[in-house]
Amino acid sequence: MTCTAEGVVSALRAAVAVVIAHRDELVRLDREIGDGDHGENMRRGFTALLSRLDSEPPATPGSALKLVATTLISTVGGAAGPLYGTAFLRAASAVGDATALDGPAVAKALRGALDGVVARGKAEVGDKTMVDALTPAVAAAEAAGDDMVAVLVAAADAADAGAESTVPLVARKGRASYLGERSADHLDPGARSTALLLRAFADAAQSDERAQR
Amino acid sequence: MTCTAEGVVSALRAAVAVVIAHRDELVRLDREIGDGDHGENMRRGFTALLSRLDSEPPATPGSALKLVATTLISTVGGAAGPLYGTAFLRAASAVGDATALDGPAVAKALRGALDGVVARGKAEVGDKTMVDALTPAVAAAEAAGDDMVAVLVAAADAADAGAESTVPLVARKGRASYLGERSADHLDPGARSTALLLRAFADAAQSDERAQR
Amino acid sequence: MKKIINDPETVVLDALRGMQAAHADLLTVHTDPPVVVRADAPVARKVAVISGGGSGHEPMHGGFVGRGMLDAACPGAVFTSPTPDQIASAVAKTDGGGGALLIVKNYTGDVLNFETGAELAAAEGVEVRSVVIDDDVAVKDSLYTAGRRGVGGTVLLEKIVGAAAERGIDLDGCEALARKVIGQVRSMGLALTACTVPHAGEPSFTLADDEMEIGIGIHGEPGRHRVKAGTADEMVRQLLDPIVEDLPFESGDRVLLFTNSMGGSPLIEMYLAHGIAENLLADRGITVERRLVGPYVTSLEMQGMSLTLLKLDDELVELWDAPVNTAALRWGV
Amino acid sequence: MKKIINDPETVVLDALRGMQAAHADLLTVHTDPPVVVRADAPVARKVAVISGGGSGHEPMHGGFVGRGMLDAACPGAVFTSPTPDQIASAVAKTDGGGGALLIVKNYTGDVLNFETGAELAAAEGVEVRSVVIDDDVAVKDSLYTAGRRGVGGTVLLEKIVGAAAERGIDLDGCEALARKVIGQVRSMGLALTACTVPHAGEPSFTLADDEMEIGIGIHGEPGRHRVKAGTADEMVRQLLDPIVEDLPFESGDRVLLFTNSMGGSPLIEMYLAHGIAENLLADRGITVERRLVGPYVTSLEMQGMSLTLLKLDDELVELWDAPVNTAALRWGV
Ligand SMILES: Nc1ncnc2c1ncn2[C@@H]1O[C@H](COP(=O)(O)OP(=O)(O)O)[C@@H](O)[C@H]1O
Ligand SMILES: Nc1ncnc2c1ncn2[C@@H]1O[C@H](COP(=O)(O)OP(=O)(O)O)[C@@H](O)[C@H]1O
Ligand SMILES: [Mg+2]
Ligand SMILES: [Mg+2]
Ligand SMILES: [Mg+2]
Ligand SMILES: [Mg+2]
Repeated sequence: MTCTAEGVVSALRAAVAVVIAHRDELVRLDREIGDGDHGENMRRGFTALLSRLDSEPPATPGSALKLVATTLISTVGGAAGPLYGTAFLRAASAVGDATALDGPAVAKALRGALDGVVARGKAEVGDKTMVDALTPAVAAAEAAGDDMVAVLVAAADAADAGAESTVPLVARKGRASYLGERSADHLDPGARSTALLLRAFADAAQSDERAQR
Repeated sequence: MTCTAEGVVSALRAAVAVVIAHRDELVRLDREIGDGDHGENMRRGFTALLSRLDSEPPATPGSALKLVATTLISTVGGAAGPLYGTAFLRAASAVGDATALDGPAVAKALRGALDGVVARGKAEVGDKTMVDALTPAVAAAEAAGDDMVAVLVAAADAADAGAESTVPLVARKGRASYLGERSADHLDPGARSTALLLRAFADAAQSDERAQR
Repeated sequence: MKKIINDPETVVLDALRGMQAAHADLLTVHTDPPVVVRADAPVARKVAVISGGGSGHEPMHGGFVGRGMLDAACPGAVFTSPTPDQIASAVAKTDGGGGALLIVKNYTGDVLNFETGAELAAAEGVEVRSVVIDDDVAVKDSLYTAGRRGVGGTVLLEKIVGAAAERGIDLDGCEALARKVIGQVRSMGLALTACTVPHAGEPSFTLADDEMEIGIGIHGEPGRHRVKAGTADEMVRQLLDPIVEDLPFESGDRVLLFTNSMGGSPLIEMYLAHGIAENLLADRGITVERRLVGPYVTSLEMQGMSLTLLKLDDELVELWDAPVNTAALRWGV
Repeated sequence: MKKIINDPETVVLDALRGMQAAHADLLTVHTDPPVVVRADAPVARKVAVISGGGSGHEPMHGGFVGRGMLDAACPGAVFTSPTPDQIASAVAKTDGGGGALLIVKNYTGDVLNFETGAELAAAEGVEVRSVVIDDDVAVKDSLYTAGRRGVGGTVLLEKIVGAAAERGIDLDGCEALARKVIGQVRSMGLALTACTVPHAGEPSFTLADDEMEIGIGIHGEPGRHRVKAGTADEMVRQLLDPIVEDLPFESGDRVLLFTNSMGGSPLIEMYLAHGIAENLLADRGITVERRLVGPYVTSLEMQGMSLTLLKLDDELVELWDAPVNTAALRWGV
């Protein structure tokens, strides 16, 4: 199975729902080691995305991803806005004008996203950021073969584990780093939102696949 | 028995101790229906009085009362400062140059005090102020005969009852009046401090009497 | 109780010393008795405009001492009226031959202490007048009560009378102007939290997490009634309606709108409330010509706000706009 | 959570509307995207000095927009960096041909959003420079962290650079001056209570009644460590010692001392703390030549304070004293 513009859009709609459902959780996580706005920042951005998906339906997977990027950049703010914005911008470049994405294309998009986040934020694995979720996700995606659904599920599973791995870490980037040692024993909100997004994409792809069978 | 300058001073020292001991109670009462400073205002004033009694020992009962008046006026502030100040000033005028006070002289002093408070504050019985304690105290003192100790004990007993009588009242004067109906069911702090002062004077006179027997 | 203080007993003097250090160009702090005096006092022939009251309302009054506003402020203990010797000392330090006008907020303690202070000053041969401001519409006024409190309107009164005195208006003129302002200024406040007087150690009252006190004064005293805390729209309406109806302010009136934080409520909320009040006044056909927004008449760390409306005419607008150079209000200089 | 707001989602826009109503003479508020611009912008040939950041720090930055300080401020959501389109719009509205200097506080979000905003503006042909202020000594600085935060020093930086731009200093000069100020300003803060972000609904942290957080930032985030709250003397020392030792400030230095309330702490406590800090600096032989005391860089209703020291020379003193006409800082005009 491959993923068309329609598939990307339905995955994005699923992501919107997940972000809204987890808004309070992300706020709480960010209150603990940040400034308490991550859930609201993401909700604001993805709510804006929803209305743009309705008013400007994208024609290709790439233009869908670009729409996500520009929307998040102009509505999220904070650290997450430019980081996720750049991630989706690079993902869009990676897929180019393709009308449908197979597994390797999705892996390439994820690789582009990770490169973008690292280029902007300069974080490494272990710094307790979204990079800790995205890095293993990309590796798993690249190892998962040709099936688009399998790639996304592998990425989501790895992102979950990667996010969990941030709990014991002492933050070295972002606002949580101001807490020093006290940032340990908390899940990083950005790593959590990355894992949530990837899970939403994987779930959407799986149910599309089921529907098509 | 009569009361000399020495007797007045020892009664005032007793009053200082009582005010300090009841500071927190008076603060609490004033927090409930006022602004929470009455106990501290009185403590400040009577602590200042203590050091002046040491440095400028008064020669007559009248000059002792005048010292109280000027000290309270310049250190207490709030409503209580000028009211108690005027009370002691008028009490001082009432006793004149007498070197010793008998029962009727004490009653006259108390009458002067009450007149002074009413002249300044324009409160009547039932307005929920110190006037509710002082008015019955004066009446009881005037009816108590010649014995100085009996006069003070009668005044203290009546002031206690008068202070208690303020509990159900709705305040019509002072800061508590801003509360309207909500001022009911609270003891008026100024009435309470008046009763405390008179009790301190009566107790001091009684123990002086015992000591002299 | 957590506060940035050393000792409840020395709070006022300790803060005055900091104020002196911060504003030596504007004012001189005397400590025995405590009086804050404008740096260039006495100003020859000018009416000395003097106010005072309990501390804990900062920047009122010390923050209003300076050219174009107060000649002196007498700070009492926290929430406690100053004593007569402070007032007499303020007059003595600022009288330049033009007499003194005392601006007194209507509280029993303030009125009585200023009365005695004025007598002491008059005995020294200074011509002293007093005006009593009582702008708080939350309090029922009656011959048989302590009457209305002086609250937010005090700032506007001090600014306007201060400007008149600076222009050389004489004591009669300043007194008449003050009475005119008092006659056309009205205020009301609400609290979301109580404050803690340092020497009391505990809050004056407690409010549940969904309650507010309507009609609070500025001394941490409870208000007239307690209601559920609603939206900012509702809060502003609950303050503005009684104010407008009291004077009353009417369609066609020109006003100054003063949106005041009780201290603990942040400026973002004051701007938000101010915007609502401007709209409500516009709906009533009342023209807001001047405004003041911020924490000017506070109750320590109390969260809450008050609104004040002053009816304007050309004379008052001109005096409001006149130069002022104090720690808290500064323009035109 | 009790606040004077209507809806957490519209707080910033609602407050901006009130700000517009209150200060129409000084500034113009645009809402799509949200930008506060000085009323007479663009000023021909002048360098446009632009800042911004999350809301909730009022009066920073909107209160500093006006002659002699900022040309524009970009308010983000509460405690959330503004977005690049706001920054680009601010540049477009204020560029008078002299280019734009962006004053950015060192937070990942601010730095990234301003970076993109600057790229967008440069693409429109405006010469844009950015400086990043990181004056908070509470944060350990290292190549491998987000680095120090920008806090209280931001006000001093904006005032001084704003004065230079107003005098016609060019973009190179303004940028060099900004870097000089950043190099010699240091700050540190503490909190006695937490604040509540409207859309979070609950306090960011909780402190026992005898605890304080040392080394807090301005976003309601917890600080470096938690200690028993002591006297004001101890608190001031806990802030001042690390500041002085960091630069270091030394005997003979001339400084500006800025005693800042985090919002909820009353002015009486700020003056008290300021007096203590002045004494401690005098003990070290450091001369306080200028001062600022009050709530200027706040965290909503948080109780607490910060201290900022800026090393002065004649140039900086003159620029500090230069006229400024904004909602929050006003003198010389
Ligand atoms: N330099 C960085 N690189 C990658 N991710 C980062 C970086 N800094 C912060 N983040 C991520 O951003 C998240 C916080 O986002 P958000 O709360 O929306 O922004 P802010 O910290 O500005 O309030 C963190 O949990 C972290 O995962
Ligand atoms: N007009 C008045 N006449 C007599 N007593 C008064 C009057 N007003 C107030 N009081 C007394 O003063 C007391 C309050 O004193 P205090 O708390 O020291 O002053 P303040 O009210 O200025 O804070 C009241 O409890 C009341 O007994
Ligand atoms: Mg955050
Ligand atoms: Mg009282
Ligand atoms: Mg009082
Ligand atoms: Mg943020």
